[in-house]
Amino acid sequence: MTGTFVSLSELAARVKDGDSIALGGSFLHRGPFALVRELIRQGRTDLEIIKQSPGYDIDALCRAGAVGRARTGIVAMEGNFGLAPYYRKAIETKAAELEEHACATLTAGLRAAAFGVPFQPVGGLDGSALPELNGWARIDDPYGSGRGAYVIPAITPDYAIIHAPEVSPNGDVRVLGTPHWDRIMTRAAKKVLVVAERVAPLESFQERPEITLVPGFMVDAVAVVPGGAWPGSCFPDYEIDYPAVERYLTDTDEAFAAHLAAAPEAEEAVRG
Amino acid sequence: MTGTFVSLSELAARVKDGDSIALGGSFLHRGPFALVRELIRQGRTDLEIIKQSPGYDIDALCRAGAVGRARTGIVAMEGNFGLAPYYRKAIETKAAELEEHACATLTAGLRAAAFGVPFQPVGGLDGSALPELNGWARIDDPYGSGRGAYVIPAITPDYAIIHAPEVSPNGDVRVLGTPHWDRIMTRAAKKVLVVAERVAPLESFQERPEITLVPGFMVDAVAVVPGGAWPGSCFPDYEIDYPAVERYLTDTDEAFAAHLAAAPEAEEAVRG
Amino acid sequence: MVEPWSPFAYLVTNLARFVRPREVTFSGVNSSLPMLACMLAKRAYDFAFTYINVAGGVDPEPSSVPISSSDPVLAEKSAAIFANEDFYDLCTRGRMDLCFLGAAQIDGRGRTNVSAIGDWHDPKVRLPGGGGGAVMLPTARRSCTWRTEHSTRTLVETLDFVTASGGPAHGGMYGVVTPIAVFVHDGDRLALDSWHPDTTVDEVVSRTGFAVDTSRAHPTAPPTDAERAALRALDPDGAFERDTKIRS
Amino acid sequence: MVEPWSPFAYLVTNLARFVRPREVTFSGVNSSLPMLACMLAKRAYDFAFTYINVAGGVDPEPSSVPISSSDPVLAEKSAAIFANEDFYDLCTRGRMDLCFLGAAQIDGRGRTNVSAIGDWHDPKVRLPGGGGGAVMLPTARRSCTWRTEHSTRTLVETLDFVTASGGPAHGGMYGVVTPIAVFVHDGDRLALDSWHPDTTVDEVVSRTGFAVDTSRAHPTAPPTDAERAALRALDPDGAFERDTKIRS
Repeated sequence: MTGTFVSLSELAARVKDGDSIALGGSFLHRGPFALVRELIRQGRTDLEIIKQSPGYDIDALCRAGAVGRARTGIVAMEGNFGLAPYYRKAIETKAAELEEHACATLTAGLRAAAFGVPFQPVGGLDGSALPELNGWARIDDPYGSGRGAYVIPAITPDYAIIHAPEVSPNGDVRVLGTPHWDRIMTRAAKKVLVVAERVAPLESFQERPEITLVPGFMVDAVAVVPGGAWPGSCFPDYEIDYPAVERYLTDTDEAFAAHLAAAPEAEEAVRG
Repeated sequence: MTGTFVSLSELAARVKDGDSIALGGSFLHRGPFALVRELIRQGRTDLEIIKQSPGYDIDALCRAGAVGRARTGIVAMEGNFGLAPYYRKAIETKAAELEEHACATLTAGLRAAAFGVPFQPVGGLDGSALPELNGWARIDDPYGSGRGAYVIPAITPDYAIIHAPEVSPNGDVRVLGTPHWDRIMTRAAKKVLVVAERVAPLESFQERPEITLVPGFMVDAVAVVPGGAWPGSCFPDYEIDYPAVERYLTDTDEAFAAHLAAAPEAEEAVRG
Repeated sequence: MVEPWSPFAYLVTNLARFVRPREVTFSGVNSSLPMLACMLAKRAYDFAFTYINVAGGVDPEPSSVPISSSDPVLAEKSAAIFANEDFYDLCTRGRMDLCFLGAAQIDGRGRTNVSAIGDWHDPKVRLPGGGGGAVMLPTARRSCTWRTEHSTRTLVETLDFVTASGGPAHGGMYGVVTPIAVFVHDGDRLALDSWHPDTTVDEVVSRTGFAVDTSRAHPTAPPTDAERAALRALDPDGAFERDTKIRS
Repeated sequence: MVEPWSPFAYLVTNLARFVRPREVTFSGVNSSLPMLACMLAKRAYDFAFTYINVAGGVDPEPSSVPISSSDPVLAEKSAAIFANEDFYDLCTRGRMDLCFLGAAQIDGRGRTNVSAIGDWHDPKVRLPGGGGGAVMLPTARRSCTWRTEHSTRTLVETLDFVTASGGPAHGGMYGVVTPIAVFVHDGDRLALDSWHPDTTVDEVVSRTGFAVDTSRAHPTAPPTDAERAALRALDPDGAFERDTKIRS
């Protein structure tokens, strides 16, 4: 089987207004940020964002008015940047709806989808107001242990979108360092889209198949975008570009436009 | 932290009569067979064996009268050897009790333990007689999808015992090729014991930490036993020794004794 | 003169014919014939499909054909290790197109017994157990099984125990291959799809323990040159053929 | 003359002092001070413990100290990647000894609000959310948090929203560190354990929004030479100290 390689704009075009998208990475690390910016350029609206720890991605999407609903565990720019300002404003003004999770309850919902079951028990939550807020049911152990557990309904994103340093020519995806939540996202979603730094030889995957996070047959399409996780990091290739994040946070339309124009994929985006 | 390295006999001595042990590998592949044989040499009895697809291991333990209970999905010698004869006899004569699972229901029980929840929903089982046989409860989706799922009670082995080609000096465990069910077993069990072909330099683990299956801090103790998965395979080091399996199957006490004496660890076992 | 179509070759070839383009097909433990069928399909058919197996392999290029269908050689040249938890989850969430699953007894509805001959609690023969069956048969889009013996002991009216059954979407095994026949599920029951050209419909019916609709059956299409060549390449000295204990 | 004990150094050092020998200790996202505390404990204390973090690192040897507490550098020289699903599961099954978890508001029972200031449905300030808190606080053996502001806005009588609370085993946060005080849970409520030598019990009490038992409190033991040296090595040019916006 050969992987389906498309341009970034074609990759973004697969996501429609109103779709739910699980975004890989965590905060400023290895997020599919080029794809996020391309969704903004294409004017997507009413997206449902599913991610345990989004930051720059959900903030930029909120800034562009692209978010209808957020299902998240913790949202921040991280580092020294604090709260994600446009996300915060979108929630406070009710421009976007929030389903507040603990990271592990979002994972539980994704696990239910990945495991093909309607609900997934999760540990903890004792005394938290989140179950009542979200209407999560508590189920007693039918086996008489006297214990129970809250169960989270299945969360099935329309797309899992992840950024990876390397794909094979067949679309196999390799990630180095932590996979963050990318593994469970790719198993829970209906379809998987990948933005990759580069195509690496098939032989390098065959030598260490244990590292492959997503086999190619599970991947719908790949766009190769060097630097695509900018202004975040992509281990082992590059670190966070903190000055760029700071410029992004300048609260003017011009600054946001300049930020989008300065992105590594901007040239291709103009072409596409 | 430094790993705890012990002799095979000391490793086996940690397992007591009546303990439940999850055994890694599958059929004749990468099973902790040296440890299994050492349990036999030490005369252990009334063990509960937890494994989706045991074969030689549970058969040998049944042959020695060491098994009180089996929780399994499929039991066979595999290859051209067919059924596991001493296991079969132990169940038919009620010398050992069987809790028959599908492989995935056993995994579900291990997942419940690994996730810290009392029960785990599992897909399928529709129309199977296994739920009624085992008293598994079906829970309707509290979120009104109209779907339901059988839930499996948590399965928490006293020990997960796995065989690996390589451990680091700190007890980190690396497996190449499929991990079979070893990952979930090591997360579900109270303690983890490892039999390894060899100690590899820490640096080799640090170079590719993504491959490490079990970090050292989760491992209770390691015994280094070259060839310890014999007569099974240990990828990438050696393949199945089919003639040895055939000799094992010779139905005399002498053949069994000769088999135990011919094992790679037998010399150490005599010493120990 | 046409080369005879041995029971072994008939089994492997007709299992392979259930493989479809672009699908995900799985073979598991204790499944030498499906393993050979998947490898045959890769060689003989002019379409792409994804072959995953219990050794973690994804479209592997094994350097040899192993006796054990879970042998690590089945992950050689694989670009990923798609291990047990992963392929089970793939199946239960509805993404597995075709599963090969073992059976000792099969009934007319396509349900299987792999647990015990006789009473489960007091078995005459304790069988291996169903492995993936009880979870995969209801959740895979299609499942197929095989028996090396076509008899009223293996194809039965009443199972001694229902290890695995169909799910909400379908009634059980989609396909069953024996040394003399191929059955396909019609949504309600297993129907005879085709019979080995060297046998007859009557023989198939008389050796089948459950009532079987034969109205749409036809002689099995003979092996193509590509199928014959592929099987010869996989089993050049006939070792698998000899090892497969067939009662035909 | 004794070097002054800065609020920043006080926070990091006293967080580090919650680390115990042979235990598994975790630091997560948005947690620069706990990250520094764990690294300080590794350098300053003469005992072994397992440090795991949200970057997947297990006892890493980072070549630099990152601004982001989830930076990949925190997995450098790690012999394993112990990723998100793994460390959450470790916690929920009861094997996590010490978790550092963020908080905006903390009440006297050790519960936290990280969700919203004001009504959750009509917030004055939408906060980041609790991340691991609601699941980890009840299931970890001990959890600790910190605030860079010690005031009746942060240490409150009544939370605006209960993001995370204690489980069956304990009542909430085991330890809380501020720029001027250390609280430890007595099983029922947070009690004052010690106060910064440059402040007074009265000041701590007056700046704390919940009623607090001070009967067993004492001045915080000054930093040891090893603790000072470790922090100096981790933050040689004071960048973290400057970046930490402390209201003391």
